[in-house]
Amino acid sequence: MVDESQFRASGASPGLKLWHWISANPALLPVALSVAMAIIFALTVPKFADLRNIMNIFGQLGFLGFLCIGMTYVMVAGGIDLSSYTVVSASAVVGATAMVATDSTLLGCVLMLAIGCSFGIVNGIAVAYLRMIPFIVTLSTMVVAEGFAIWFTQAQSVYGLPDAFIDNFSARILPMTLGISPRPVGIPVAGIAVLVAALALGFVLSRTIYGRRVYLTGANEETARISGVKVRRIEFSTYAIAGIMAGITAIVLTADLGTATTAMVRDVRLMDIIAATVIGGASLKGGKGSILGTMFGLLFLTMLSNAFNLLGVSPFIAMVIKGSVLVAVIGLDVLRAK
Amino acid sequence: MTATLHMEGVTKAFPGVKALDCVSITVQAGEVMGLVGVNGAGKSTLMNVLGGIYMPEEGHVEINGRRVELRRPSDADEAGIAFIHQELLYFPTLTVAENMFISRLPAGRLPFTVDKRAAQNRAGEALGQLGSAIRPSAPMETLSVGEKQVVEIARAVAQGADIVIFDEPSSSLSIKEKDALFAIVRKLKAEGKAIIYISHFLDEIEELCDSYAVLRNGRLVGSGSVATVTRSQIVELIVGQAMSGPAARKRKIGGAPRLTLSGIRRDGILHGIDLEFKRGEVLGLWGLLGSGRTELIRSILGLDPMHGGSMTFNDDGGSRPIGHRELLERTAYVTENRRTDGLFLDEAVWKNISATTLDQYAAGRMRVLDKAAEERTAISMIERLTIRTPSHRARAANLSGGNQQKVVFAKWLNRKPEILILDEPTRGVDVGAKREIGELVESLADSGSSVLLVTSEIEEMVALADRVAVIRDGVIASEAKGESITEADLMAAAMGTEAADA
Amino acid sequence: MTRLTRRGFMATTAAASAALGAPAIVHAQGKVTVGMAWPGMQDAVWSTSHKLLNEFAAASDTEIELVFTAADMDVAKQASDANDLISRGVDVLLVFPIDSKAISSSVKRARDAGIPSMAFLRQVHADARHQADVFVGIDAKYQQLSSARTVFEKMKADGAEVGEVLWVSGDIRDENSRLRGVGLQEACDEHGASIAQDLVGNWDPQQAAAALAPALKAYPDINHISVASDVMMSGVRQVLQDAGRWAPHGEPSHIYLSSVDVFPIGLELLRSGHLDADTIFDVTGMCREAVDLMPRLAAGESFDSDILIQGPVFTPDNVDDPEMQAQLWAT
Amino acid sequence: MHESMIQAKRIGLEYGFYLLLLAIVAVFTVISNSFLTVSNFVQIAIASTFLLAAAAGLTLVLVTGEIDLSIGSTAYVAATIVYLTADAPAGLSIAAALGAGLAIGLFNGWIVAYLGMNSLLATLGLMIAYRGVALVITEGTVKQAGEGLADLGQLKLFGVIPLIFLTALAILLVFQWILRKTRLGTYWLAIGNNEDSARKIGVPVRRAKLAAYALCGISAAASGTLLAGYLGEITTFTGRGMEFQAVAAVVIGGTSLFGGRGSAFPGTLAGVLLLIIINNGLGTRGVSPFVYPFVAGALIFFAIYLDAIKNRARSS
Repeated sequence: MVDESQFRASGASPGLKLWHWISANPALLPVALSVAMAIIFALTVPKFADLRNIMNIFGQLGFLGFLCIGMTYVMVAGGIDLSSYTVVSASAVVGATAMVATDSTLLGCVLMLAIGCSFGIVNGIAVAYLRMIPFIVTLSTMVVAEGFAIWFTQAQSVYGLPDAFIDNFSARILPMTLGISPRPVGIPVAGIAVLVAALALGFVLSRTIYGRRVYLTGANEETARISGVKVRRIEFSTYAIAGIMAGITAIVLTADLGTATTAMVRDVRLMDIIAATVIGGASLKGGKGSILGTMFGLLFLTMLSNAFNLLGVSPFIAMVIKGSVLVAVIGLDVLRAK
Repeated sequence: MTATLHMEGVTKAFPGVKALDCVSITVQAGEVMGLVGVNGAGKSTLMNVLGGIYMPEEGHVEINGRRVELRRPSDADEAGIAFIHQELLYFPTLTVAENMFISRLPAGRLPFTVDKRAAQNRAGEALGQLGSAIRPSAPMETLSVGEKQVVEIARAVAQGADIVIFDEPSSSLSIKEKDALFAIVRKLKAEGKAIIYISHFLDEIEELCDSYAVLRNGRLVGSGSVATVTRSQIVELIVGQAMSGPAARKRKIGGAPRLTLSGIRRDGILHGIDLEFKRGEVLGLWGLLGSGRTELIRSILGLDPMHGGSMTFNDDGGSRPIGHRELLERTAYVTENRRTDGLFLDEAVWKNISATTLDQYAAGRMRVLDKAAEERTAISMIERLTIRTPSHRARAANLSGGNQQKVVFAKWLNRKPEILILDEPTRGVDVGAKREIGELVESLADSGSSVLLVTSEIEEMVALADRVAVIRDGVIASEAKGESITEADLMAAAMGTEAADA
Repeated sequence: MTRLTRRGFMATTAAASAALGAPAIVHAQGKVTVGMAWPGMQDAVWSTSHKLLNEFAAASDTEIELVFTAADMDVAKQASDANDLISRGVDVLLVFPIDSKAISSSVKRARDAGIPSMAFLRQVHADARHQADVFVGIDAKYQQLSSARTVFEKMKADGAEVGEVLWVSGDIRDENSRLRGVGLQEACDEHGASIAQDLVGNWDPQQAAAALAPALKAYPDINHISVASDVMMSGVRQVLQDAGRWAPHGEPSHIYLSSVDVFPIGLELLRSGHLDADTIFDVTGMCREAVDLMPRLAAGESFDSDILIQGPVFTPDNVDDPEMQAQLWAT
Repeated sequence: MHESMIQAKRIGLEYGFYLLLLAIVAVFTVISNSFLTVSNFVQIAIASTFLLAAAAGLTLVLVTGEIDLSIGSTAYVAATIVYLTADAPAGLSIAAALGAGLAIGLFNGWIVAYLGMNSLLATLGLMIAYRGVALVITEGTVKQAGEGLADLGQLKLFGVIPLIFLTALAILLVFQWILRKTRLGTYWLAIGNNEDSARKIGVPVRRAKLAAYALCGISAAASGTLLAGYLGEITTFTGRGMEFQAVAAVVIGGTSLFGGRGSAFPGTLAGVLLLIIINNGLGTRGVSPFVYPFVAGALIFFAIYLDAIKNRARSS
C-alpha cells in the first residue's frame, strides 16, 4: 500500500499541493464561488447591486437558512433529512390555527417549535436507536408531515394572524439609504435572525465539544464510540436540531406571508437545501462540512435565482442550470474525496 | 489431473522486515503437508505469494516442474491453486450453486441466460464428491459456518483445482463439522490433490498430514514426514530453542484486583470467563484464532452483546458492580484493526489524539474547545512517542502503519487510563515501532494501570506479560505466571496438549 | 365582443366608485416595466396566459416590458420572487397568486415601495388586509354556475331526472376551484339537485381518472358529472369509456357533462356531443384587459371595481357559430 | 427435512406483504360493495400501469445497492419526445421515446458507475435538469400525442384487460426473468450483496451497473409513453413525484435498500398494487382525499422498519 507521506515528500506536482490546500479548508470554495458570483452579477445584472436588492437577498436567506443549518448538522453526523421542508408546513398550520384561535403569538410560536421538534425526535429515534436508513425514514416522515398538514387544514390556508406576530417577526428595522438607495430600505428581521442562528450554531458546531463529537460521529462512528463519544445520542440530537430549525422556519415564513399554508416550501427547495450544504463542503459520508460553508453555499444559490428573476430567465432554463450545478457540485465532492 | 507444487528459494521483504527468507518446499500429488508456525512467522505471506497477491523478490514457483508466473489472483486460479480462507467470501442471498460458480456461470440455452439447473447439478456433484448433503438451491445465509466452508472447498474442487491450501479451517468448527472436514481432506488426498494444511492444532497435523513444514521468522526451520517426528520436536521447531526466562520483574503488583470478571458468557463463543485485572500488572490473554479473545473484550465494553456474567470494580471506595458504559469510559482500548475502528483516517493527527480527552480542553459554560491546547498536547505526544509525521496537522491516513498505531496509543495515553486493553497492538508494525510500543506498555504498567495484552506474537507475550491466562473453547483453560511463562508451555496450553506427552 | 361586466365585487371597495368605463387617461408615457409573479409554468392556463400577455404587451401602443418569475407552486418562493421584482423597481407588480391569502404580504410590500399591484386570474382573498389595487380575472363561481345551469335546463328539456351530480374539482388549494364548487352548489340548489361527492382532480387528467373511477362504481346511476376544467376531460373520457358510459347526447348511456375553460379537447367533445356545456375561460379577454390596465395603473389611476370576465357558455349547438369561434384562446 | 427457526422467520418477512395485500383487499371488499368488481380491477390495473413500469426498472437499480430518482423526469422527457414525433407513425414515436430513455439511463449509469458519484444526490440533481429540458420543449403547456398512439391507449385484450397494463406487466416480467435467469441478474445480486467480493471474484461491476441504469431508463420512458398513449396528451404532471412513490412501492414489495435482495415479480408488483389499491379503496368509500398521504406514509415507515430488521438479522 503506497505510503502517502513519502508520496508528498517526493515533491508532488504543484497542482496537487494546491488541491490539498483547498481540500484542507473546505469552506474556502463556497466563499470564493459566492464572492465571484456577486461581483459578476453586480457588473452585469441591472439593479442587482441596489441596496434594496441586497437587503432582499439577505432577507431571503431567512427562508431556507434555518433548514440548511439543520441539514448541515444532520449531514456532518453522517445522516440526511428529506422531511424538513414539509415539517415547516405541518408546524406552521398548527401554530397559526392556535394563534388565530387564542390570539396569543407566544402559544403559536411555541407550538410551531414543539411540532417541528417532535418530527425531528421521531426521525432521531428511528435513525439513532432503531438503526433505520436516514434516507427512507425521513422520506416517509416527509409524506406523513405533508399528509398531516393537508388533513389538519383540509387544504385551506390559515389566515387572520395577530398583527403583533406579523409586525415584529417580518419587520424591517433601521431603514436607511446609505446614500445609494432612493428610498430608505430596512434590514429584514428574518435575515438578521438567520445570521444570528448561523453564527451561534456555527460556533457550537466548530468550536464546542458537542460540535467536535458531531464531526467525530460522522467521520467514523465505531472509532468515535470506542473513544467515548455517545454516538446514538449525538445522531439523535442532530435530527432534533433539524426539527427545531423547521419550527423556526415555520415562524419566519408564516410571519412573512401572514398565512400558514400546506404549500409553503415545495420539493424543489429541498434540492436547494441539499445543494447549498454540499457546496458548503458537506458530504453524504459524514464528518465534513461547516455552517459557514453552507451559508455561503445558500448565498450562492439565492443570488443565482435572484439574478434569474431580475433577468427574467425562463424558469425551465433555470431548472436545467440548477440541476446541472447540483450534479457538478457532487462531482466536486467525488474529486475532493480522492 | 494431478500436480506437484514446488517453491524454490522464495524471498519476500517488506520495509523493515523480511517476511520470507529463501523458503523452498515441495508438495507431491496426493500429499497433505501441514504448515505450522506462530503468527507472523510468514505463513500468510507464503500463501499470498502462491495466491498471486505478492510477487517474491527472489525464487519462483513450479507446478509439475514447469515454472509458473503468479502476478494476479486470476493467475493462481488458472494454475489450479485454490484457497480456503478463514473469513469466507460469499453472497448471503444467492444460492449455494450461484456462490460456487459466480465467476463461471454455465450458459443456458438462450443467450446471456444462466442454466440454473446445470449449475445446481454440478454443485450437487461437487458437494456429493465431498460427501456433503447441502442443498445446492439453498441460500447461503441459511448455512452454518462449517457448511459454508464445505461449499468453498466444493467450489475449489469444481474449478478443477489440483493444489488446495487450507488456512486454519477448523478453528470455528464444531467437533462434528471437524470430522466432516477431515473426511473431505482425505477424499481430496485420495484423488491426488496436493494439499497444504495450515493449523495451530498439532493433533490435527499428526492425524491428517503426511509431512510437515515449520516456519519461524520467515525461514523454513524444519520439514519432513510426520511419522518420524514427535510433537515436542515440532513445538521446539516452532518456538526455537527454549528462550531464557523473562527478565526479572521488578514491578510491584499487588493489592485487591481493580476489575473482576466472573462467569462472562456470550452465546456460541464465551462459556463463563473469570479474570482479575490487578493494578500495575500486564495480564496476557493467550489463545488461538477464533478462541474468543476479541469477543470477550467487546462484550465487557458493551460494544457487543453479553449474555451472562458480572463485573465488579474496586477503587478506593471498595468493590462495586460496574456497567458496560462506565467500564468503557475508564478503559483505553487499542483495537485489533486500527483502520476500521482505531483512527479517524480523514482527520488530522492532533484531532485523533485529543478525541478521547476532549473534556480536558473544554472551558466555560459552552464547553468551548481550546484548539491551541489540543495542538500543543499533540505535538508533545508526537515527540514523546517519536511519531514520524510531516506535521501534527497531517491526515492520519497519510502515516505508515507503525506511526498510525503510535497515534492510537497517543490517543489513549492522553487519558492516563486505569485499564488498558491492547488487541494485537503490534500487528502490521515495523520492528522499530514494535520495540517502542513494548516500552510504552511497560511504562504504563509501572505507572499502575492494569493492562490486558492480547497478542498472537508469542515472543511479545513472553517478553511483556507478568501473568498469562490461556483461553480455549470459551473458558480460561490454564494460567502461567512469572518464570513459568515460556513459549513451549503457551503453545502447548493453547493447543490443548498440556504436558501430556511433552 | 365579450360581455364585459364591471361588477363591484369587493365589499370593501371604496364607496364612491368611478364612473363606469371612465375614459382611460391614456397618454404617452415612458417605458412601463411590469413584474409578473407567476405561480409556475407547468400548467396550461399559466403558460398560455404567459404567451398571450407577451403578445398583447408587444402590440400595446405604450412600450411595456414584462418580467416573468415562476415559483414552482411554492408560496415562499412566490414571496421572494415578488421581492426580487420589487427590488428590481418595476412600475407595476402583477401577481398570479398560488395562495390568495399569502399573496397579500407581497401586495403590502409593493405598496410600501410605492408600486401599484394587480391581481390576475386569482383575486387576493376577501378578508386579506392588503388588497391589490385592481383584480382582473374570471368570475369562477359564475362560470361553473352558468355551465351547470345550462345542463340542468337541458336535462329538464330532455325529461331526464335531475338528481345527484359528481363534482370533479381542481387543485384543492386553488381559490378558483373552490369558487367553481360554490357556483355548482348554487346551480344545484336552483334545480333541486345535490353534489354526490367531491373528487379531487388537481387539474391533472390522470388524478381525475383515478378519483372518478371508484366514485362511478359507488354511484352507478349518476347522470351528470360537472368538471372544474376540461383540461382534465381526457381522464374523464377514459373512465367513462371503460365503464361503457361514453356516448354522445341522445344515446341512452350518455352522461351529461358540464365543464369550464374550453380547451381544445373541450371543443372536440362539444362537437362530438359528449360534452353538453362548457363556459369559456376567456383568457384572451382577460389578458387584453390586464395589458390595457398596466400603463393606467403605472400612471397612478385608481380603480374601485374589479374586472370579472364571464364569457359565454359553449354548447354543442352554438360551438361553431363564428361569434363563439372568435372567443377561442387555447389553440 | 427440518426447517430451522431462522428459515421460518425469513419466509415470514419475505412473504409478509402478500398477506397484507390480501388482507387489504378483503377489508375493502367488505366495506365497499363496488370494490371487488371486474371493472374496478380494470381501473386499478390502469392506475397502477404507469407506476409499475417505472418501479420495475428501479427495482433492478436498487438490487445493485444504488438508486435512481430521475425516473419521474425521464418519463416526462419520453412523453415530450412522443409529442415531438406526433406526426410520425406510432411505432417510430414509441421507439424514439424509449431511445431517449435508454440515452438517459446510460448517462445516469456512466455518472454513478464510472465517475463514482453518489447515486442519490446525482440522480436528484438530474431529476431537476431533465424535467427542465422537457419543459423548455413543451413550454409547460399540454401537448397532443399522435393519433396512432392515442388509439393504442384504448386497446383491451378480450375487451377487458387494458393493453397498457399488460405492457407494463410484460416489462416487469422480462426484468424479473433477467434478474433471476441471466448472468447479468446474478451479477446484480452479487454486487448488491457485497460489491468488493464481487469485484474480487471478477464480476464486471461497472458494466453491470450501467446495464441496470439503462434498463431503468427504458422502463421509465415506457411509463411516460404509456401515459401519453392512455390520455392522448402530454401534461406537465407526467412523472411528478413518481420517484418517491416508486421507491416506496419497491421497498414495500420486499426489495431492500441495502441491495442484494429483491424481486420485480412478485415483490414490486405487490408493492405497487398495495399503494394503488389503498388509494382506490379509499376512493370507493368516498373517504376524504386528505387521508391517503397519511396511510401511504405510515405504510412506507412500516415497510422500511421491516427492511431494517431483515437486514440487521443478516448483518449482525
